Amino acid sequence: MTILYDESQQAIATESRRVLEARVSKDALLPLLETVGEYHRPFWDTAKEQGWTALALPETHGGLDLGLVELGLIAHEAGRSISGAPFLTSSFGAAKAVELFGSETQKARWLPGLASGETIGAIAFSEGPDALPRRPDVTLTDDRLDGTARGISAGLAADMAIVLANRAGTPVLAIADLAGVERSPVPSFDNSRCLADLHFSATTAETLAAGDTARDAALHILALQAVVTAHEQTGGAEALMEIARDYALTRRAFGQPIGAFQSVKHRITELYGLVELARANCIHAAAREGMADFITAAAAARLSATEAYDSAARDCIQVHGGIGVTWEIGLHLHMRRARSLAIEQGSSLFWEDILVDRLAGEAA
Amino acid sequence: MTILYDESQQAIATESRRVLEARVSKDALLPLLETVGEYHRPFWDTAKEQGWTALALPETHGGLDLGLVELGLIAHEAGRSISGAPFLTSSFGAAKAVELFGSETQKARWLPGLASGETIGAIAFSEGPDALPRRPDVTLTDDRLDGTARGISAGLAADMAIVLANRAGTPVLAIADLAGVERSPVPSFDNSRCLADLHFSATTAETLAAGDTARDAALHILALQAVVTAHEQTGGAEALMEIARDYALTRRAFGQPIGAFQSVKHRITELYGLVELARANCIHAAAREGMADFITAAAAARLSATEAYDSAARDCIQVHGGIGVTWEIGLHLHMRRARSLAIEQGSSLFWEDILVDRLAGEAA
Amino acid sequence: MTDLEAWRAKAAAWLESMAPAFGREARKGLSEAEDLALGRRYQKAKFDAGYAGINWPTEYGGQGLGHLEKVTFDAEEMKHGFPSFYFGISLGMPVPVLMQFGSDKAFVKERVLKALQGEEIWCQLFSEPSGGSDLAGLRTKAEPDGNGWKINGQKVWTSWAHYSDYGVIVVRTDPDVPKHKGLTYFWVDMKAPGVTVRPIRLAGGDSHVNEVFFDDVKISDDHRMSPVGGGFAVAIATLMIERYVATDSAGFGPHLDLFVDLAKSVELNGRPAIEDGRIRQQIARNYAMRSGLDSINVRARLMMQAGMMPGPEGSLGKLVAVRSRQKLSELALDLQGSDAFLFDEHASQKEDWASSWINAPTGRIAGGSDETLLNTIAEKVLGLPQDHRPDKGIPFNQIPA
Amino acid sequence: MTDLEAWRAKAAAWLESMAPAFGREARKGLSEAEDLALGRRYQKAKFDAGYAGINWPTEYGGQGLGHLEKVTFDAEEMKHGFPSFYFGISLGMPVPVLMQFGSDKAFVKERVLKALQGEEIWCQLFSEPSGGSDLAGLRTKAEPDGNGWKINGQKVWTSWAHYSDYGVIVVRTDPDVPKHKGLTYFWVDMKAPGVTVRPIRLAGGDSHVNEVFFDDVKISDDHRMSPVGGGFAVAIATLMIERYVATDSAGFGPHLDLFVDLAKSVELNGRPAIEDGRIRQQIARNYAMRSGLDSINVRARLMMQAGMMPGPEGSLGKLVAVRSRQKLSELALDLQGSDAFLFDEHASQKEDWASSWINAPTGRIAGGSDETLLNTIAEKVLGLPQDHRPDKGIPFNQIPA
Repeated sequence: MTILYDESQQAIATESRRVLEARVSKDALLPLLETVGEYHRPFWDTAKEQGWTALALPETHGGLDLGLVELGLIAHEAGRSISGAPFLTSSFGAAKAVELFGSETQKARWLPGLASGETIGAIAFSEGPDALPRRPDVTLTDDRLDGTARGISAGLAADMAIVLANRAGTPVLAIADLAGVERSPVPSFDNSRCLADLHFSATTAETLAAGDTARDAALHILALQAVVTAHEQTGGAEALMEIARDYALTRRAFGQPIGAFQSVKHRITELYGLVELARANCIHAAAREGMADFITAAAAARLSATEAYDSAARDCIQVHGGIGVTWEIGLHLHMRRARSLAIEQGSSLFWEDILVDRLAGEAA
Repeated sequence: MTILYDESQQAIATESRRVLEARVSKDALLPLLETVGEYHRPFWDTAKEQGWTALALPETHGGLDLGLVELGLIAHEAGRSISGAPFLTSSFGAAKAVELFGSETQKARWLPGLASGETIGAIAFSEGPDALPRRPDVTLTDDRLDGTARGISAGLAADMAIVLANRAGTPVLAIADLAGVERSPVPSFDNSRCLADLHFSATTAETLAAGDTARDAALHILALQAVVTAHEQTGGAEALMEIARDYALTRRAFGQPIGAFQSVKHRITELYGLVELARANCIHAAAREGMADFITAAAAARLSATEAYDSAARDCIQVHGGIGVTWEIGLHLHMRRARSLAIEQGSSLFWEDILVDRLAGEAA
Repeated sequence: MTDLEAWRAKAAAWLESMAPAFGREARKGLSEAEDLALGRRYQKAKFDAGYAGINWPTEYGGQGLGHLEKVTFDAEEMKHGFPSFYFGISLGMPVPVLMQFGSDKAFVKERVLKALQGEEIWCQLFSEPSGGSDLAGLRTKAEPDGNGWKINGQKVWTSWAHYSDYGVIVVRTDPDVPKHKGLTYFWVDMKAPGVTVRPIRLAGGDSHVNEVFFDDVKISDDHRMSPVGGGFAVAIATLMIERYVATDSAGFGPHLDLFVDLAKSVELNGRPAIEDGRIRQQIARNYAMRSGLDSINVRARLMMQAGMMPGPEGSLGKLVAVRSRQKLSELALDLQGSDAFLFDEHASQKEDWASSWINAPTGRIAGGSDETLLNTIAEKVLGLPQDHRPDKGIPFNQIPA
Repeated sequence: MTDLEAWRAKAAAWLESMAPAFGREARKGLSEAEDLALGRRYQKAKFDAGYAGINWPTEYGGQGLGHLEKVTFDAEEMKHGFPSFYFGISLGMPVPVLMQFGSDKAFVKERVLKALQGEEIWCQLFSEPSGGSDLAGLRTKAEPDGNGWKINGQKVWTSWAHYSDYGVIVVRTDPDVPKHKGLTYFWVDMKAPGVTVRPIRLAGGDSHVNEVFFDDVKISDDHRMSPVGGGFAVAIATLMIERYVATDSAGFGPHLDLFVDLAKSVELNGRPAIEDGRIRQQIARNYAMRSGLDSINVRARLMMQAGMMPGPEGSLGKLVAVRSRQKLSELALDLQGSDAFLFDEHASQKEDWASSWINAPTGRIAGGSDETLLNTIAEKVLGLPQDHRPDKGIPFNQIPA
C-alpha cells in the first residue's frame, strides 16, 4: 500500500527546495568536475544545518526518528538541484548498518557523529561490476582488513566505512575506521562523488554480521540506499523534464515554438510518464520499509528511477540541440549524475536480477 | 561482401511482383483464416507454373541452378502479397537437405518432384520453444520413426519431411515419407500455414546425417530457410510501410493529412529505416551462401527482418486508427503473418544465441 | 480504511457466491446470445444485492456510496470473469450523463432503473468514419423538423449498439460556425425507424462494435440534452467520466504472474527461460511499470476518499500499459515457439497470450489512441502548444474534406 | 575489384609505414598545438605520397581517382588514429565548394594546393545562435559597401575556426524577401579585421567548435561564390557533399568487438556477462544493425563504382548508428559497475566507453539532429508532407523572432 504525503511531509519538500534553490547553482557545480575530491561544501553545510543528516536516524542517538519517506523527499529535492556531495546517501547507509546490526557501544560511538553530519560514512561493498560480491577481494583476518575496495563513492571524504569482506570464504559485514587508511583518488566524470580506492592493510575493523546474515544485511543496506537514490534520480529527471518543457515553449524554429512539433512534444510527454512512474514507485518503496516486500519495492523504484533519469538526460539534451551539449549550459551535469547514480548501489542489471529472483521465488 | 542485383535478377523481381499482384488479393486470403488446412491454391499454382519451386535447385534434378539471391527476390515479393502457402520455404529446405546430404538415389527420388512442386516438403525440427532440440522427442530406431513432431508448418500438406530425431541419445537427420503418417491439424491464428502435429509410429525413414554432423546440417538447413523467410518478412514490412505512407497522405484530421503530424511522419520513417536495414542484411546473407560466415549473416538478416515486420505490423495498424483493426481491411493478415514467420525456423531469441555464439567464438 | 475493508470483504464473499452461477466456468461454451441473457440475470442479481450503481444517488436506485467503493467492487469482480462487460459502456458513460443532463426527470429515472437492472442497454454514438481522433469534426447532422429534429448520417465504433435500446449522440446542428461550436447532444431510441446497426468484425475475430446509420430519424426536441450548439461540452464531460473507470496495470492483458509461470515452464538455449537475462529483464521492467501504475491508482483512490481531485498522472495508465502488453505478448509467443501456433479466437485476452497479442492494437486505439493521449497530457498537463490545426476557427462547411 | 584491392593494399602498406611517426602512439601526451603541427606534417606526407585529394581533379593537385578509392583510403586510414581530423571539414566541404564555385581560378588553385598540403585550413560558417535546424533562418547580414560588402553578425558551432585561415559563409543580403531567397554565399579571410573567434567548450570537455563574430568585416565582391540571393542553393550543395563523407556503422563510437571483449571479461549475476541474455541480446541487435549499415555502404560504393547514384538509404547511417551507440555505451558503463567511474576526458571515443557515452549527444546533434534526418527522409524519400511552417513565404523581417 502506498501513501499520500501529509502536511508536515509536504512542508519538508517545499522548505528543502527553497533552501537548495537559494544555495546551489550550476555555476558552483561545474568547476567541481575539473578537480578530484572536491565536493560542494555549501550543500553539505546546508544538509547538516537543516538536520537532513539526522532525519532518518533514531532519536536516542541524535536522530529525528523520521524515516525513508521524509529522507526520500529531501533526496528528491537534492536530485533536482544536483546534490553537491554523495554523503546524504552514503552516511545514511552506514548509519543504518550500525543502527540495525551494531552493538550499543558501536551505536554510541558512530551514530551521533553521523546524525550531526560531523562524521561521514561510506559503503564499501561493490567490486567493479559486482555490487554485492560473494567472495570479496577485501579479507578480514583477526579483526584486521586487508586488500583494496575499488571505486567507493564518498571514499575520499569518509571517516568510517561499512565493508563487505571475506573471512575464510564466508562474507562478513564490518565497520572500519578510515583514519590512516591509504586512499587513491579515482578521477571520474562526476568528481564531486569523491570516489576513491581504499587500500586496507591490517586495518582494525569490528564485525557487524557474518555468513548469509552478512549478505542479507548488506543487501538490505543497499536497498535502503537505493530507495534514497531513486528519489534523487526522480528529482533529477523531473528537473530535466521541466527544463525541456520550458525550452520547448520559448525556443522557436520555422516560425513556431519547437514544442509545437510532435517529435519534441511527445518526447517530453514520454519523460513525464517515466517521471511519474518513478515517483509512484519511490513513494511506494519508501512506505514499505520494514515490510516483507521491501526489497521488491526498492528494486522497482530503482529500475524506474534509473530509466527515468538516463532517458531524461538523453532527451532533454536532444531537445536543446547544439546549445544542449555546451559546457556552460551544464545539462551534462545531470547527464553525468544520471550515470553515476545509475551505477552507485548497483546497476539496473543487478536490480533486475534481485527483483526477478523474488518474483520467481528464487530469492536467496 | 554484398552485391548489386543484375538485370536478370531485377527482372525476376519485377515479373514476380506483376504476377502476384494480379493473382493474390486479401479477399482471397481472409477466408483462409477461418478454415484449418486450406492454403491459397492460385498462389502455389503460380509458384509451380513460374518455376519458383525449381529456382534454387540443381539442373541435374529438374532445377534451374539459380541460388538464394534469386529465391530471396521471389520470397520478398511473396511477402509483399502475403504468400498463400508456406511451401516455397518448406519445400526448399527439404530439397536442400536432400541435395546437400542425400545419396544419388535419394536425390533422384525426391528432387524432381520438389523442383516441379508436385511434391511438397516439410521441415520437422522444432519442438515448441526449441527450434533445434538436442534430444528430440521423435526417436529413430532401425530406420523407423516414433513420436510426435509438434506444430510443423506445411505439415498438413507435405508429402515428405526432413526430421531431426533422437537415435539412442545422438541426433540424426532423416527423410520420412509422410504417406500414411497420421497428422492432427493445429488451428492457428494464421491457418494457411497448414500446421500439423505429425504422429510417427514405426514410420520408415532414411538417415541423412548423424551426430554433430546432423545438428550442423539441421542448423544449415534452418539458416537457408531463415534467409528466404527474412526476404519474405522484409517484403511484408515494406508493403506495410507503403500502406501506412499512402494512408498518411490521404487521410485527413484537423484539416491536414495525418502524415503532416510528426508522430505519424516519424513513425513511418523509422519503419523505412527498419525495412532498409533488413533488406541490406538479406541481400548480404543471400550472397554469403556457402561462405564461412553464412550462419552469422543469416542470423543478422533474420533478426532485422523479424524486427522490421513485427514493428511494421504494430505501427501500420496504429497509424490507421480504428479502421486499422477491422477484419475487412485485412491489415491483421500481415500482423498474423509477421508472428507466424517470426516463429517458424526459430524466434529472435534463438537466432540471437546462434549469432552471439559465433561472435564470441563459442560456436558449437 | 477498516470500513472499506469490511465492505470489500462482504462484497468479495457475495461475488464468490455468485461465481458458480455466473462465473467463468458457467459461461464456457455459451453462444453470445445466451451469454448476454446470463449477463442480464447477473446484473439483476447485483441490483437486488445492492451492488449496482454503487456510487449513484439513491433516488435513481443507486447505493449513494463513494467512488472508492465502486472501484473496490470492480477490482474484486474482475477476478471471476462475470458477463458484465455488456453493461460497461451503458452504465459507464451514457446513463450517468443522462442523469446529469436529461430534462424529463420521470423518464430519466425509469431509464436509469431499467439500465441498472440490465433490462435496457445504452450506447454512445460519437465516432464517425471521417473522424478518427477529431471528435469535433463529425458530419452526422440534425436539421430542424417541425418542433423536433431529423438526423442523417453515420456513426462507427459504437460498442454494443446491436444490443442497445437507447443511445446518446452528438450531431452537427450548425455547419456555418467553427466545428466545435456547431454541435448538439441528444439521446435517441435505437429501435426508432431509420436507425440501422451493422456489426463490424475486428481483427481478432469478434465483433462488439458497430456501424450505425441514421436515415431521416425523427426525434422530438425533448431528446435534447444540451443547448443547441452546446453539445461539445457535454461530449467532453462524457469522455472525462472514462478516466475514472477502473484501470488495469496489465493493460487488460494477462497478469505478469502468468508470464513468470510460462518462463519457468519452458527452456531457452538449454536452460530454464526464467534464468535467461532477456526474459528476466522484461519481467523486471514490466513489473516496475505495473507497480508504478498500481501505486498511482491507489493514490488516486486515497485522494478521492480524502475528497481531493486525483492528479493527471492517472491518464498514463492506458498509454503505457497497453503498449507494453503488446510487446510482452509477442515475447510470450516467441517463448512458446511452435507451440504458440495453437489458437482459440474466443480465449480471454486476460488469460491467453495469443488473444492478448491479437487484440492489443484495438486496445491501443479504443478510448483515445496513444497519440491522442500524448497530446492531451502534453497540452493539458505540461502546457505545451497545441498542434497546428488548419481547420481552427474555420466554418465547418469550408474545411476541405 | 582486383585493381582496387591492389590499390588498397599499397595504400594500407604506406599507412602502416607512417604509423610510427604519426599514429596513435606517436600522438600520446601531445598538446593540441603539437598535435596540430604533427597533423600538418602528416597531411604534407599524404600529399607527397599521392594520397591527398584522391578524387580531386589533377589540375588542382588532386589524384584524379574515383570516390571509391577515396573511401577505401579513409577506411584504412581510420585504423591508425592519425591526426587527420583537423582537415576533415576543410577538405570535406569548403575547399571542394571553392573549386566548384570560386571565381578567380588562379587564387582558387593556390588555396586548394595549400589546403591539400595542410598549410591552410578552411572552416564552414553556417549555423547561427537563432538557427538550430533552420538554416535559411540565419540573421548574419552583408550590406553593400562601396563595390564590396560589409558583414555583421554571429555564427556558431564552427568546427576548427580557431585554426582556420579562411572560411565559407552564408549571409543575408536581402531581408525583404522570403527567408531562403535573401541569402548569398561568400568566402572570408578568417584573419581579417573584425573577425573574432571564441571557442565553445563541449559537455565532454573538449572544444573544437567556436562562436565567430563579424563586426563590420569588409570584403570585396570577388569573394562572392553565388549570385546575390542565390546562396541557399550553394549552401545545400555543400551539405549534400557531407553524405558522401565516409560513414561509420559504429556511430563513431567503439567497435562492437570491444563490447564483446568487455562482456567476456566481467561477471554478471555470478556468470560471465557474455552468457547473460540481456548482454547477448544487445550484442546481437547491434551487430544486425551495424552489418545492415555496412551492407548499405558497400552497396553504395558498388553503385558509385558502376556510375550509379546510391540510394537514399545511405542517410540512415548516422541516425541509427549514433543513437544505438549512445545506449550501448551506457550499458558498457553499467557492465563495468564502479570500475566505470575512472575517466579520462581525452580518451578516444572510438576506444573508450565513457568517452563514447559522454560525446554521443554531440554526435546525435552535429550534422543534422535525429529529428532533422527523420524529416528529410520522410519528405525527400517517402514524399510525406512538410511540417507546418508558419514562416513559409513570409518576408524574413516580418517573421516574429
